[in-house]
Amino acid sequence: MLIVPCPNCGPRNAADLRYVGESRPRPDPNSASAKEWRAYLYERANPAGLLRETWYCRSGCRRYFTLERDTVTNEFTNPPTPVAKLGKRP
Amino acid sequence: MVREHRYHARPMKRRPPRYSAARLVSRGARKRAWPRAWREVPLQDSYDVVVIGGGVHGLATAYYLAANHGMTNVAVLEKSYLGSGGSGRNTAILRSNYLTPEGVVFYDRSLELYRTMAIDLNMNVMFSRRGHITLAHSDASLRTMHWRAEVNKLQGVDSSVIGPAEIKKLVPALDTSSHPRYPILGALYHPPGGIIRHDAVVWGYARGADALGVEMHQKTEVLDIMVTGGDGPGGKGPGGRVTGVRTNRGDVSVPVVVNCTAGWATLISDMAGVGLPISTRPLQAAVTEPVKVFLPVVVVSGTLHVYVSQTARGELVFGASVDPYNTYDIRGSLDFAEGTAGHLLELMPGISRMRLLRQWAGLCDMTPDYSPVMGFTPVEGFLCDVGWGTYGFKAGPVSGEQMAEAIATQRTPELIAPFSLSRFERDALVGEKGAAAVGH
Amino acid sequence: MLTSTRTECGSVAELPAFESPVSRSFVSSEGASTEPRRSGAALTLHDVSATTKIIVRAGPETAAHHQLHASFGTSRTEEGVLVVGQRPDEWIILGPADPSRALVDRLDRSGHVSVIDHTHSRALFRLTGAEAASVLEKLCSLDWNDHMTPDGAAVSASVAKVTCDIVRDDLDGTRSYLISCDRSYGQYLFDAILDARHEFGVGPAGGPVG
Amino acid sequence: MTRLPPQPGEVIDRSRPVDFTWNGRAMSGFAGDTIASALTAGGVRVVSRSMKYRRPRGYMSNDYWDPNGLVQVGDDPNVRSAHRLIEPDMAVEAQNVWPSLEHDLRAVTGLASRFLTAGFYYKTFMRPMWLWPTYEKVLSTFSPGGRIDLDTPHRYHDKRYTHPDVVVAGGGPAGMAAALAVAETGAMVLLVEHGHRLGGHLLWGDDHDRTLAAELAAAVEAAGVEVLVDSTVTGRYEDNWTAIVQRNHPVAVERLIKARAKVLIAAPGLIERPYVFDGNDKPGVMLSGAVRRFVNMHAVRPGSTAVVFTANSDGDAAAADLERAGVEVTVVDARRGEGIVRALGGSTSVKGVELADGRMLDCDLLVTAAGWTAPTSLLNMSGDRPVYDDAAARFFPSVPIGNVLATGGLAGDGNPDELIEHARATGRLAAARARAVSHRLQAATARAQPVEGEAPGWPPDIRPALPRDPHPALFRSTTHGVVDFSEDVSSKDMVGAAAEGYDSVELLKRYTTATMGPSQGKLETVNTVAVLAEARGQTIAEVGTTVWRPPYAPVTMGALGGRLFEPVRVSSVHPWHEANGATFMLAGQWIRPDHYGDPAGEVRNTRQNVGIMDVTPLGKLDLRGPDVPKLLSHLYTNKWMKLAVGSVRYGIMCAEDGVILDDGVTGRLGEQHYMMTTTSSGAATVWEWAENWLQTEHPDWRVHVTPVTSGYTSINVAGPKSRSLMRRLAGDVDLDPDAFRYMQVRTATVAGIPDCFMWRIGFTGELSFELHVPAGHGLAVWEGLLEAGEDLGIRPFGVEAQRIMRLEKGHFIVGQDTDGLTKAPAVGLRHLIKLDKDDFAGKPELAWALEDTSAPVLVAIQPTHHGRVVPDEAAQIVRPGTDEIIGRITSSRMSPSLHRSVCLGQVLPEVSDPGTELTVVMLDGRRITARVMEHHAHFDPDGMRVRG
Repeated sequence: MLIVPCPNCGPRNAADLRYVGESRPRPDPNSASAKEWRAYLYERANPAGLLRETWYCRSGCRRYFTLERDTVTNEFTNPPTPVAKLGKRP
Repeated sequence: MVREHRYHARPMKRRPPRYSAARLVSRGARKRAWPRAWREVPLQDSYDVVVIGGGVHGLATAYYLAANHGMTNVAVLEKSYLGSGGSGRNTAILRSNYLTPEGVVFYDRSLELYRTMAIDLNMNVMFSRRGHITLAHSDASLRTMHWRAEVNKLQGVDSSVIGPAEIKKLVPALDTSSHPRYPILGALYHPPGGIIRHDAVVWGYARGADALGVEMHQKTEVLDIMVTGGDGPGGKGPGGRVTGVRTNRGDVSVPVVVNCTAGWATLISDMAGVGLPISTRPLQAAVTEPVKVFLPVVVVSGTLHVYVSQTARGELVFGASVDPYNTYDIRGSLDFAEGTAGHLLELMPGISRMRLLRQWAGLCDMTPDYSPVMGFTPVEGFLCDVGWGTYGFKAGPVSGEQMAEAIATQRTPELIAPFSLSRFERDALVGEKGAAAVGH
Repeated sequence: MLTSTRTECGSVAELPAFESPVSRSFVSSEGASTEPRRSGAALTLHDVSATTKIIVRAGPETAAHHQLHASFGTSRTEEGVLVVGQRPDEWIILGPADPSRALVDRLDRSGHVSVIDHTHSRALFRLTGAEAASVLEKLCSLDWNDHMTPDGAAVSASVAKVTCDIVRDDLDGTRSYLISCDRSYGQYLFDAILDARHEFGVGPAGGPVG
Repeated sequence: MTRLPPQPGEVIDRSRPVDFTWNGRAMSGFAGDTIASALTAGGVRVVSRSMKYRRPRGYMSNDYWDPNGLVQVGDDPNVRSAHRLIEPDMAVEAQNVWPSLEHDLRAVTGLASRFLTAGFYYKTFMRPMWLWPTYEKVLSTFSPGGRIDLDTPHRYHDKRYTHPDVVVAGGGPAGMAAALAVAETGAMVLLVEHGHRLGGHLLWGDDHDRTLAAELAAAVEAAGVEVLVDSTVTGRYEDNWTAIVQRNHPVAVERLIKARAKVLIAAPGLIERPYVFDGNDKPGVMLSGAVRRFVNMHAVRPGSTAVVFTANSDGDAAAADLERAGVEVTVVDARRGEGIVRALGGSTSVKGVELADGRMLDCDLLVTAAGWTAPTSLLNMSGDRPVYDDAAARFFPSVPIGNVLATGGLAGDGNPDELIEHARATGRLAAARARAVSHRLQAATARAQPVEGEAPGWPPDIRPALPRDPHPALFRSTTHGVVDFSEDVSSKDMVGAAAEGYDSVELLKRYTTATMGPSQGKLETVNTVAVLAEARGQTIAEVGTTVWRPPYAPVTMGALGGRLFEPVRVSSVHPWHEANGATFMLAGQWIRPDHYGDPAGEVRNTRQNVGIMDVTPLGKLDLRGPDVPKLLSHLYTNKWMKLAVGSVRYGIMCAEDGVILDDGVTGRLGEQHYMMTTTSSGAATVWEWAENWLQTEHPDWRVHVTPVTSGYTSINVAGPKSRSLMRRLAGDVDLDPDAFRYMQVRTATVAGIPDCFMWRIGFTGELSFELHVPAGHGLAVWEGLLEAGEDLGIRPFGVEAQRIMRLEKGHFIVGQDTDGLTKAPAVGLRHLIKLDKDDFAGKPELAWALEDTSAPVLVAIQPTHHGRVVPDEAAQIVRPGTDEIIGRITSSRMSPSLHRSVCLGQVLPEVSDPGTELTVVMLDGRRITARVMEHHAHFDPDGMRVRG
């Protein structure tokens, strides 16, 4: 099971958190065009590589936070390398 | 603006031997080997159509281009081996008992193509129309089952809701007692559903397309799509026009490129500058060791996120819903094995001594409304048949048929009109949303 | 008439008995302490749901935040009351009613500070014994070794698939954990812990397996 | 009898005979015997039939992976008989034989084997289509497995999490030495051995081997290593989440251990590889390890005249062991260029062998020692892609993985000292790396003990590499033989399949099913690759190998899922419901009373007298702080900035796409104190939704959100006599209609319980008071209400009665009357969408939705001439005379108050005008007519009762 580096609790099992998804800025609701708003709702960069994403520490500190993860290796890059990831590469 | 393009058919070089019991015997007696099911040929420098992805969708598209529209100057490019993606990793369940009329009609056409596939493709794909039940454990899910059954009936699809006694008769292994946690209150019974040999479907389409002159290129990875005149960087993106593809085996000049990939749909579309509403998630499955056949139908529980069938060899093949976070890593998880086994035991306590033999995962491209993205895109000559979530295999034949029609006629066929990419911008989402989270 | 719902620190002496969320509970009187009855057995599980539990929420800009003086993930005892840094900017006060309320009364409530009596919202159990960590290991994925969860550590985690707040609060050098969950899960969780404890050969409240 | 006199290394206890049965026949062995050794000692040679051609099969590898050794033991199918120990009265049977092991009638397929090449079924049975189901049934009788008993009771399984520094997979010499080295550093180590005792291949070795095994095992025990035998590391998952199945747990049938290993050491040893030649599946053809285990561990003589084909020292040792056991042995040495071509003899036993030089030798035992397969599964699961070494003729790990280290046979060869030293170095490295991980873990974890100093660096791998002994590349002889024994796939099948284009490993595997059987490639993968390489004229390295997927060894469903946690929730009143005849329903995790025997009666009583309902699952969020109105305005579509203290208001919440998320009322209890209610199923979602806005978009808003759902027992007191009842119990509140009006809230002492609050709302459409009582006193108040209201005709009512009453009143339920596409304007509450607010969730979509004239809308519907006909919920509404769907019934009940059926439904706007006639398709296909009603409320549309 993936370990997610919660900035408050420390490393936690992914099952302790809820994956919120790709972090996207919210357009101004009063000026956004339909195209912009729906891009916010539906369009996803979905990269094979670094992805900025939001997690919610549901079983722990109950805080939302964003992290950067490589979606190919599942390594988190920011904040600094979480501990158990150290083993991943030589 | 529709550009003129002259399509031409490649002359047939050979007629492969047909498969039959008689030929099995005669070849066996004469110790004659069977020829290749599909040829290995050099990659040409131009085609009329390039299909990216050698799975069921891509191969079916190529096959129907040739078979229905006489377009045979077509190449299918596959970065690994044929059927290496979702086509070879799914749990091979077929059904058409969807919730929306557009979904039902679409998948029913697929089921019909599957029904006659063994004869049409001259390859036994072993479609076992054994029936399919979706269990309801709560009032709310029973209501949804009724809803689906009613919509199905109005579209002429055989579905009905059955009660616990009838369920027990169909599947004695199910615990239909007043179970403390997940009582079985009823089920949606869909007799035409069943399972099939998924690899054989891939090989059947490949062999069929090859016989008509289509080329299959394995280990051929698309590195870029050449687009000119578009709004985006490098002339890509909306308003542009496809001119070719770059592969690890050289460049190919081609006016029409079809994205038939799963798991990599975003990455391929990005090459043309077309954004998609897709998040990629792994979907896991597992198989047990074989035991004597005891499970005669496909059993699904949406509440428990599990679906299971037993192959003719006696293995249970089962799966769950997609993994909880986006990733392109498909190594599989223990959580899946634990959770799914636990839920299966809730349904069938008698299988605790069966052994899980192997687990695996494939990638699924999830869209916001659990419906695909099909047809033309803002880049001329770039078409998509993607976003199939967890149900792409079921739709393979009809998707190929319809995409071929779209390419050949330059018009969007009515059957796939609801699935256009532009629906997201118009917020005209398909109503499978919310009903098909685990819709196997 | 129309103020807060709770007389947060009022007296409730004349009330009918506090009903525990656990029908097979062993300690059930209003204002009970978190101290279990002594039992000779190696591994005891006590229902101490009647313990007063008060949540204090106070951001770092408030005086109360600093008065509470237990950082996230730690706890401390003050006059028989446990002050637990349960979440960032959130504490839970556990103990007998009067001293707990007295402790809260001493807080500087200026700024955005909320005090919520959670006594009725949570079930609370105490698991004590040398094997207590082994029992928790069967239900919860956290590391219960001393270096990761020393005495006084406070953590929230899923126990038997229920989100719980857990404080390690050793008694006279014996491992002991206070485990609380939403009241509605109380019976379920109590049974799950009892079941997990089964292999260590003890029954409810340290008696033989029933 | 083939039991030998006592052997120095035997693991059987001759003082404890064990009786069991084999296919109903009485057999006997000793404690410590495997089923395989006891059967072989009893003279049994044929233990199974092959899957396709029904060829008789005997033990080949005599270990867990033996593809021929699967048997049925009681209700346990596919038991590995060379691993499972015999127990008294065990009923062992051959699997998948018809009618018997000795005479399997389906063996006729063997005669047709020339025609039934791999994948033959893809080429036939296509016509006629209607016959396929029959073919399918026949094919399924070839299913190779045992049988399960559907009445197998659910036995107790268990799970455990653990966080060791190091897990060592494999209790052979390397695993033991590695574990010992870890333990010597003071680190916590778990040593897991698949077999029944520590020792690995030393157990069937010579005196010297056994002495070494005993010494290591004793040292391991002395060092306090946690040892699990008869347990298997079945998988290595993300971040070293390591699965271990413990089969010898004292209480549970099996226990799944989930270890978060800081470092995993893979030391599974090597698996002996069969040799491919004609007749290689005849009973009596065995691997060298198989005969050594039989002779040395179980004192069983597996034959009387043996030919030993050997390419390595294990083959030599097997020849020596057999000679010592009195077997006549001829050695055929591959290292001298000698070879075997085919096994001769009948189907039930090998009778001789043809050698490459043309000689024919008689024998009843043909032993091969052709080399090894490195079971790199755990490394594959960690991301390694092993590469083939030509000289050593086996695969080796290629990608260094920081937290998974290989030692023993996986890593190389060498003499025992070299191997032990490599293992010890591996253990030390693992311990050092675990220390580094531990330091970082502690430093990053809030609750952990503080750590001193800088984090230690990542210890480099400075282990000297083990030598790799050269080994002849022996995969296939000049004849074709079986490659996959469990799937009955021959090398000839593979060559044919490759010629047809199935010429990559994965395609070949899928087409022929090779490596897909119970041993999952442990024995046959490398031979498969070798045969394919030969067919394609490539090297093994060029062809590459398949990916070994988890699990390492098959795991029972019971071990994986036998202990499943499924939490349930109950309210404080639950004991009363149980004692008073409630019929329960499950709503999410909540167990709720559906009714108390007569839902219609409960409705009538509530409408006439007074009823009470336990509505505790209603979500309740305590909101405090000066900016609560801002939060409310943001979450709900309507306005909240001016809600007075003492008032409550209804609102709907939408997601950012405008789709209805939840609804409920929120009341203002104090200056900066509000209580929000949500639907029962939406409670958690709304809480997280509110936190999301507060934490991400508006961290400046000062609001504390605290869930208090089960902190209050919520009781709905409804009916015309509810005020009279409340007057008796809540004397401190002025309940006069003018003092406590509809949509107001009061705090109160109820039945002597202080700190309650109650509000006047009316989901049922009756005058009602929703009480919220501190949960520790909820049962007392519930019982107090029943007692005080006895003369008023009070009765409890359940969810079903509530559903009827709300439908009579036309109140919709989110998720039933709305769906995943229903936006707020569609439910008839357009006036609750206030676009003049600056911002709120979903605002742009709702602005557009208000203009949309195509989305379905919610309307009240009544069947016209069939007031007694109750359409089913989900009945479709069609355009008259067609099957075109233009709507559906979402809620439908017989109304006890109106004595007719009443419905809510979604229809297209064009047919939503009051009075429009609709065609409803009943479940039985009948079509009835119904009418769109003017108001959502079928009953008391003006709301006189609720305001009463």
